[in-house]
Amino acid sequence: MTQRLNPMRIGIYLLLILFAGVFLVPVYVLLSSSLKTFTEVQDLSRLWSPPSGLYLESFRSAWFGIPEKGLRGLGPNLLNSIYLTVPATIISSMLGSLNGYVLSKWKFRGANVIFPLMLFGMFIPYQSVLIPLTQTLRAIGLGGTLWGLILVHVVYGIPITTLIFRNYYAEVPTDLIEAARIDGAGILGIYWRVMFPLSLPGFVVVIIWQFTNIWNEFLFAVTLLQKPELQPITVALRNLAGSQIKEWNMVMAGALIAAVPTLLIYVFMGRFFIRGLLAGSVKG
Amino acid sequence: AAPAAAPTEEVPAGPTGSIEIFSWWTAGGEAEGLKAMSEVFAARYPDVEIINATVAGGAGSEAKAVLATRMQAGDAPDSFQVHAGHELIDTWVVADKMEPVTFIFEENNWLGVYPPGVIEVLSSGGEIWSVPVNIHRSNVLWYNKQVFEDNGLTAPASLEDFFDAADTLMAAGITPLALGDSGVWVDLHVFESLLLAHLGPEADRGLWDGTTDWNGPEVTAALEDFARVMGYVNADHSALSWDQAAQLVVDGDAAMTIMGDWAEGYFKSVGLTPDVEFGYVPSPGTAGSFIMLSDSFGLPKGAPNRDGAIAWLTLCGSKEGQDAFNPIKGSIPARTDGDRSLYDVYLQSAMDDFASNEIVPSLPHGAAASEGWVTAAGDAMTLFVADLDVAAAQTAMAQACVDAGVCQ
Amino acid sequence: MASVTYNHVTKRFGDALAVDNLTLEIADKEFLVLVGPSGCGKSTSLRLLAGLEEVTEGEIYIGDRMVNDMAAKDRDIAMVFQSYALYPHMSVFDNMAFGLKLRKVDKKEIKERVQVAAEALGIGELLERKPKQLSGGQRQRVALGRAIVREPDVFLMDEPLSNLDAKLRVEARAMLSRLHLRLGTTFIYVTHDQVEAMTMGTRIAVQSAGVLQQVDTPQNLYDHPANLFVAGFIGSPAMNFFDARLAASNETVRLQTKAFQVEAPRDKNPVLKHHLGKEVILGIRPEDIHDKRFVPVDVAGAPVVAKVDVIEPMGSERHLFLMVDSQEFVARVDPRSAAAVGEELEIVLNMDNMHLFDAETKAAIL
Amino acid sequence: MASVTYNHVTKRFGDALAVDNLTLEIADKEFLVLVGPSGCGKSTSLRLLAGLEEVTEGEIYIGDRMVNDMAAKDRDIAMVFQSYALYPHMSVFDNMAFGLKLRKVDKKEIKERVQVAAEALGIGELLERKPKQLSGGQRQRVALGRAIVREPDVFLMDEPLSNLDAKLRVEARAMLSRLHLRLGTTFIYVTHDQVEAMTMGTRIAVQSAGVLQQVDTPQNLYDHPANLFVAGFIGSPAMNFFDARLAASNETVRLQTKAFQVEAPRDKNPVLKHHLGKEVILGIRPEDIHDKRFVPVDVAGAPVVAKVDVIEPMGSERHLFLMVDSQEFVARVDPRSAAAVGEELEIVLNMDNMHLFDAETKAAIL
Amino acid sequence: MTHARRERWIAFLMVLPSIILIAIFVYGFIGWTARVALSKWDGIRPDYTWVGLENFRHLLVGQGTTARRFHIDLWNTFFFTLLFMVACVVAGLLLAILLDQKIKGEGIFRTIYLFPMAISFVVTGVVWQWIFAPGTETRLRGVNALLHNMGLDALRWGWYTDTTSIGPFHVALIPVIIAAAWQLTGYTTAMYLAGLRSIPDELRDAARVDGASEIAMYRRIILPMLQPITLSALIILGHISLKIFDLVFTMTGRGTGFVTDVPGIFMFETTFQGNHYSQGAAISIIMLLTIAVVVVPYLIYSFRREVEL
Ligand SMILES: Nc1ncnc2c1ncn2[C@@H]1O[C@H](COP(=O)(O)OP(=O)(O)OP(=O)(O)O)[C@@H](O)[C@H]1O
Ligand SMILES: Nc1ncnc2c1ncn2[C@@H]1O[C@H](COP(=O)(O)OP(=O)(O)OP(=O)(O)O)[C@@H](O)[C@H]1O
Ligand SMILES: [Mg+2]
Ligand SMILES: [Mg+2]
Repeated sequence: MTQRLNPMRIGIYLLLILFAGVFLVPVYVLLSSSLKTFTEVQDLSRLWSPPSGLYLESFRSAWFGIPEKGLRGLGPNLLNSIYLTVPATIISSMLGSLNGYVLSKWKFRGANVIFPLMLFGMFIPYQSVLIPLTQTLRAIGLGGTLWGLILVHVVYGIPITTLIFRNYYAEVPTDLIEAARIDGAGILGIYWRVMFPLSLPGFVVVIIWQFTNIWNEFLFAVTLLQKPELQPITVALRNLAGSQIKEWNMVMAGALIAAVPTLLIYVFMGRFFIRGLLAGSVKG
Repeated sequence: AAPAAAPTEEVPAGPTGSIEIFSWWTAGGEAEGLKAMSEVFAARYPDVEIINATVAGGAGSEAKAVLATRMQAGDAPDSFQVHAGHELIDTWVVADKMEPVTFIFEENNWLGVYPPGVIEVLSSGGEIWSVPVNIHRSNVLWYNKQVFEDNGLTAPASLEDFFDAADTLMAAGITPLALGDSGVWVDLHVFESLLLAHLGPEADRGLWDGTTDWNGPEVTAALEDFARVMGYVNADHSALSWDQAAQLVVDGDAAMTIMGDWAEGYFKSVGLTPDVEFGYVPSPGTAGSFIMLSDSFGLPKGAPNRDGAIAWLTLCGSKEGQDAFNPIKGSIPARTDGDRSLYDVYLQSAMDDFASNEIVPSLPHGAAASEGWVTAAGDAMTLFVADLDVAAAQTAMAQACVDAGVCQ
Repeated sequence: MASVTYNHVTKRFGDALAVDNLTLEIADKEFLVLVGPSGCGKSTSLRLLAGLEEVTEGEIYIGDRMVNDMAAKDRDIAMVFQSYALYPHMSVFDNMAFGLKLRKVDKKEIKERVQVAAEALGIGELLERKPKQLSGGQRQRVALGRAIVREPDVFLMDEPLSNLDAKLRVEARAMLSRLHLRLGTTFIYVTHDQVEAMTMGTRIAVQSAGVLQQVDTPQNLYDHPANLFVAGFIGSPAMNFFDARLAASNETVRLQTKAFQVEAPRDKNPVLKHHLGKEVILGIRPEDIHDKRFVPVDVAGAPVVAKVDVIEPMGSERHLFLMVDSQEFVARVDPRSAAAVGEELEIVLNMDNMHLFDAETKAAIL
Repeated sequence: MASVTYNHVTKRFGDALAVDNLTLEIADKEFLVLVGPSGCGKSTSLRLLAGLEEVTEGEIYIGDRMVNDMAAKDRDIAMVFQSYALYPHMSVFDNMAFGLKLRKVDKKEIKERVQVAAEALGIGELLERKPKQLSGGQRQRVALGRAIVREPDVFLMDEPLSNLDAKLRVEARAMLSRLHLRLGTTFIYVTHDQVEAMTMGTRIAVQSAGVLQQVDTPQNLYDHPANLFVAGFIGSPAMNFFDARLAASNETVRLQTKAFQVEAPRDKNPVLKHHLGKEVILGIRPEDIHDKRFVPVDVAGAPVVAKVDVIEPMGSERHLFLMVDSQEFVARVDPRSAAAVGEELEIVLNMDNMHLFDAETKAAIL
Repeated sequence: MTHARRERWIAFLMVLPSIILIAIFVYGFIGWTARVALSKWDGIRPDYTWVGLENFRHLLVGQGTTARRFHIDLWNTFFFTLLFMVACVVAGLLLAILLDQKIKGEGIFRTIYLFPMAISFVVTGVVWQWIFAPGTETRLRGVNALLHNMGLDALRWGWYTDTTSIGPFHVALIPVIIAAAWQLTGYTTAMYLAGLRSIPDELRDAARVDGASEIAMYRRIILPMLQPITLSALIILGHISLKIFDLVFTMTGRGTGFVTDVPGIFMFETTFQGNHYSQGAAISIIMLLTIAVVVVPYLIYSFRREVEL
């Protein structure tokens, strides 16, 4: 209603800023730690103090590693993460989109049973499937390969992507589909020419969700990929910390590096996020 | 830089291809040591490429999950790091996943250069199951020399000394013992020193084969002392890791900490010098005994490149390999013929003790008991440090021994 | 160009009967309007023809082809939806060209046909715009254009004007009529608005609860409704109904309602005398009820006194909501009528245009 | 119960002028309809009064209270929205009771008032239902009911009938008129539909592009529009306009349009002669154009020949879309008129009811 | 085959790959896990010897440390889930309502609130561990140091090192809940914001005209209308919290006296550390059943609602 600056609105802004501050506290810790030296960062009582100087060495070590000390950097693994996350995100989004399309607009007999059964896949604790998972992947010849891991992320992404897309497509008027049918398009033609181009907001939500989860996922990655040159950045990040002495400044620097791509996704796609949620997953 | 010395051990004929070496040495001195050892290997076997499959997290954590999952899927690495002793034997050997490596010991005439106590830990059913690369000592008390001097104290030899010193320090407003048990094993680590102090080496070893009664009065006394010790530790112990606890000693906030000798690496990494800024003695009441743990490599059945793996194991057990690895890692060689000049003052003293002391296997580090037992003991300790209920803890510890199939 | 035949077509959704045994022949080039209240099965009938629903029983023919098992895209029909169903991500041009592209029509020809159709509809300037950037009326014309360029055998429209406001609707009606004349294609048009039905249809099919009630030209439907439902549905304000009983005295037949008594014109006696004593329903259209002061010269009817309840001035006429006892009815009178609310007004019923229905079967008697 | 006064009220949204210097007095108990095309500022005017928008300039009074700075909740008004804005999570009863509960009216009284209002609107049976479970017409009545129970000083309604279909709209109109009479409260009603305006308003205010055009009773507005806009807006089909020039020969004044020439009735000469030679716009309502064969006895007018373009039968009348040269216009003729599309028809313009506007100022001359 | 049947076949074929994958990777593996849970697989080598519900008995009604730990875990999960959901919903709703007031810079605030979701639990766990490390009286750390500097010493406590419990509720869970809520509040905020945006303005106007103050409007109109969103949010949050592992594992681990232990950690440790595979599988199955108890009613609910539409 009113938009003038009154005490009420000032209060609202103050609250928002306060919350933003609280939200940024851990980020501050992350950032300042990454700029500290090892001795500084070890001293937890100086947690809040800003770094004594701009010690960028941690970033360098995290990125390039220290080859002479047997420490691998994150650099090559960042690319692995991209090779992993991008196809896995795209494929699972596409599958979700296809499923959502079929399950919302072309219900065949049994579709109403299949959907909840698919959804339930979202809820299995992943630690408990590690062993059959590795065995299955080996059996189909994908053990230890990036494609195996992509497959895993695709499979466990199906429930959530299907859910989001199904809800999203449920809001697309059925009239559009019928118009396209009369115009001469078949089930696939309608998908490609009508539904798919309309799916941007849905894809944004799904991509943000999937990208974040796959990018940050650790357990599958570490169990399924043995070759260091294939491992994604999360595994490499964990490896920055030794088993006995952990150079947290370097780990934090690495964490920041590892968070950059997801952050970029948020910044560039965030605008559409609410819109996508509005159209889709909100209905749940 | 690979040492130029000619190989002293016999080399299996020309292995080629690549070998995958699985370990949790991803960073720090251990990674650097591994790297040094790999370089020696590369010089010796130029045709074999090492795939350094490292997973952080240490035994019992992610690395173990990864290894177990892979082994069960029939996807064994060529060789993997494992704590020597029951962690290897009760987990992998009983599961028939390992090949004995006795033949490597025999071919290289190592049986003479490894102390019998070590061979005993490595053996089961008349076979040796892994090649140790190093030895760490568990029962070490580290202390801040300045703080001790300021309070007119000397390093405590017995538990009575320890508690006296602790009282003095408390009065001076200094935390007597720094504890950082955010990792569960730390509680067990402290406790095993106390057990040794009360039982002595002979009875202590008996705990792990069922000959010493877990319900006995010495165990009770050890638990009671542990409860007493908890009165002298920093209040935020469960928020700290062992190295953060060590930092308390560095800063002079605390005077002592009981930790394995990898702590020396930490003190050095923050710029302290052994015997100058910090001192070390065997944990109170354990002088003359050496609680050992050892990182070793085994030969899994179905290793894709068995010859390469054997070459690797041969190097791990060699003097050259161990002298490349240990000075950097901060541990002592498992062999008795290490080149002392390569090691610092603390490690030299450890080498001396190792040669002369009674060897006792370590519980939390896989040498003394099966992983299931360690886990159960850890659970009991987790509860104990919270409620300090001696009777309950002793029952639980005894039960753990029964569940492990060792006690009746 | 083609005729369309529904042959005993039934459609069930689960247990629900949406279309009940529909038999209807639509000639080539006809503008048939399917009209009826909401939920009566109009859309379903149309969608069965379009191939968007499957027939449960019966056959549908387009021309000579039985199309029951033919996919929508092969039926050579075009359809305009109530929501227009424009593809939001495509420009107006692409919307119109979509069907042609799918049929692999030559690019140049597509361009030409779209251009021609767009010009004819007055949206030639808008081809580059997205549907979002169009007003309601413009969107409606794009939807029409999309159907036109296809040059289909049959045009189907499902309430295409419902989303327009009153002014635009009047214009669009005339435009559709002209379009039908110009294209000479069969149009089948669904609406629940009897005004649209009357003004555009060459014939009107009235449906109720899945059942076809009557098919005829607009004026015939208005003048000779086959039953009570059609009589009440066609015409606005709706025909007034009075429960009545026929009584004869001498040569005059009288209609006795609860509220009043009127005489039927003599010329209707031959029919009426078969129904003497029966329960009937008398129907009088609002325009056949006059303010006594303004009765047109050629009308001679039965006088009644009624109370004025509500007055709706329409400018060129007035609607009076009248009451006799508790019986309500509407009259459409001369705008000069000065009746005031609450007044007891003398009115005249033009009995020459009276309708009569059987109270039991609801069928028209007269 | 209260009067409402807009005193030089202006509302801007950023740079956009939504309401321009509106001055309007609405008497107590009046049913004022605010009508105009889409986007002309009707809703904004209403929302300013409701307190949902802030006035940019000027004052608004309800009774004697200046309400510019009063919150919506304190203004003692009730409003019915186009979308009805029923609270979807509340039952019909709770929807209606909401305003009373907020005002801490006694529970028993709430129940009574809701019951009474619901009965009056014929939704007494529905009180337990959720809005989702209601039909459009029922929802509309709930929205009304919610306003009624509040017994407010002023009733505001923003296109409350737009979402109803034609039949229901006709019924709802009469219902609203009756309601107004019964409640005796000030009603302010916004619509873009001139039929609603004509049929319900005691007075109508016509707005265009933020500016008030004319305020008068429905019949006056219809018979004497103040300017071209009002003339074209009120009435359906709309008044026909012809660009014309006035020429005099002897005592007759002739109107020359591009298409035809007609004589003005003599009695209008005193006014017309002031405008001789001027560019004017002739306005003839469709009902003043008759098929020559069916001219009512009391009409004597000017004959013209026109081509029939489209015919819309309405049952009780016919709308003919006619053409003379390229000039299109509409006639509303007797249903018996047998004119066919394409035919050259002789028509008669009833010049007694002619309107005339200044081509430049668009103001009415006659 | 009629065109309609053919198209239904194509439709089915389009989802068939997903169906097969889910059948194997979800239901196949659940079946496998269930089988293991009924066996006495104890050690690296698979041992499918049938022992019935022995493993479950051991966990649920046993006398030893195992059952003690598992009971603590179940209570911890219960309180963690409950408080975590409440925290996310309340904070998310509050932020969404604040952001819905036509705020300048809304995009920036939204990004800040969403940002934590972008960082891996594995890293944030460590950061939160530091932040809530209490330190000692002589050397305060983390939040306690901040509170001390602000003169709020009364609010200082041992955070996740505190082994106090109120009934079965361990107060040490509070910092873990804060950390988890920090990570997911942004998501609930976004959901609520989308929900608020989907409520027509006319409803708010109607409430205002009906005499509602802004607060009354939110309380009586807006909040009830957001209920379906709350339900969706609860499901998403619930399945995350019931499965939670990484965050707790890196932040506090099991905690002294298992004050911050959860079934996910227990399952992981007992399986991969203790080699008690069948016991781990039994924990998984119990976790799955718990989730099913929460989720299946939801699925039925949303399914019903759709049918109703
Ligand atoms: N897909 C469907 N599933 C179940 N019932 C349906 C379906 N489509 C329509 N119906 C039912 O069939 C009947 C006829 O519906 P139809 O849409 O044909 O009515 P209509 O005359 O077009 O009504 P309206 O004027 O409201 O559009 C209704 O009772 C409707 O509820
Ligand atoms: N909140 C707003 N912000 C900016 N411009 C607005 C706002 N509300 C209305 N307008 C503009 O003010 C003008 C008048 O709008 P208003 O809604 O009053 O028209 P209306 O007569 O009610 O139209 P309609 O019949 O379409 O409802 C329009 O040009 C509209 O775009
Ligand atoms: Mg319909
Ligand atoms: Mg409006």
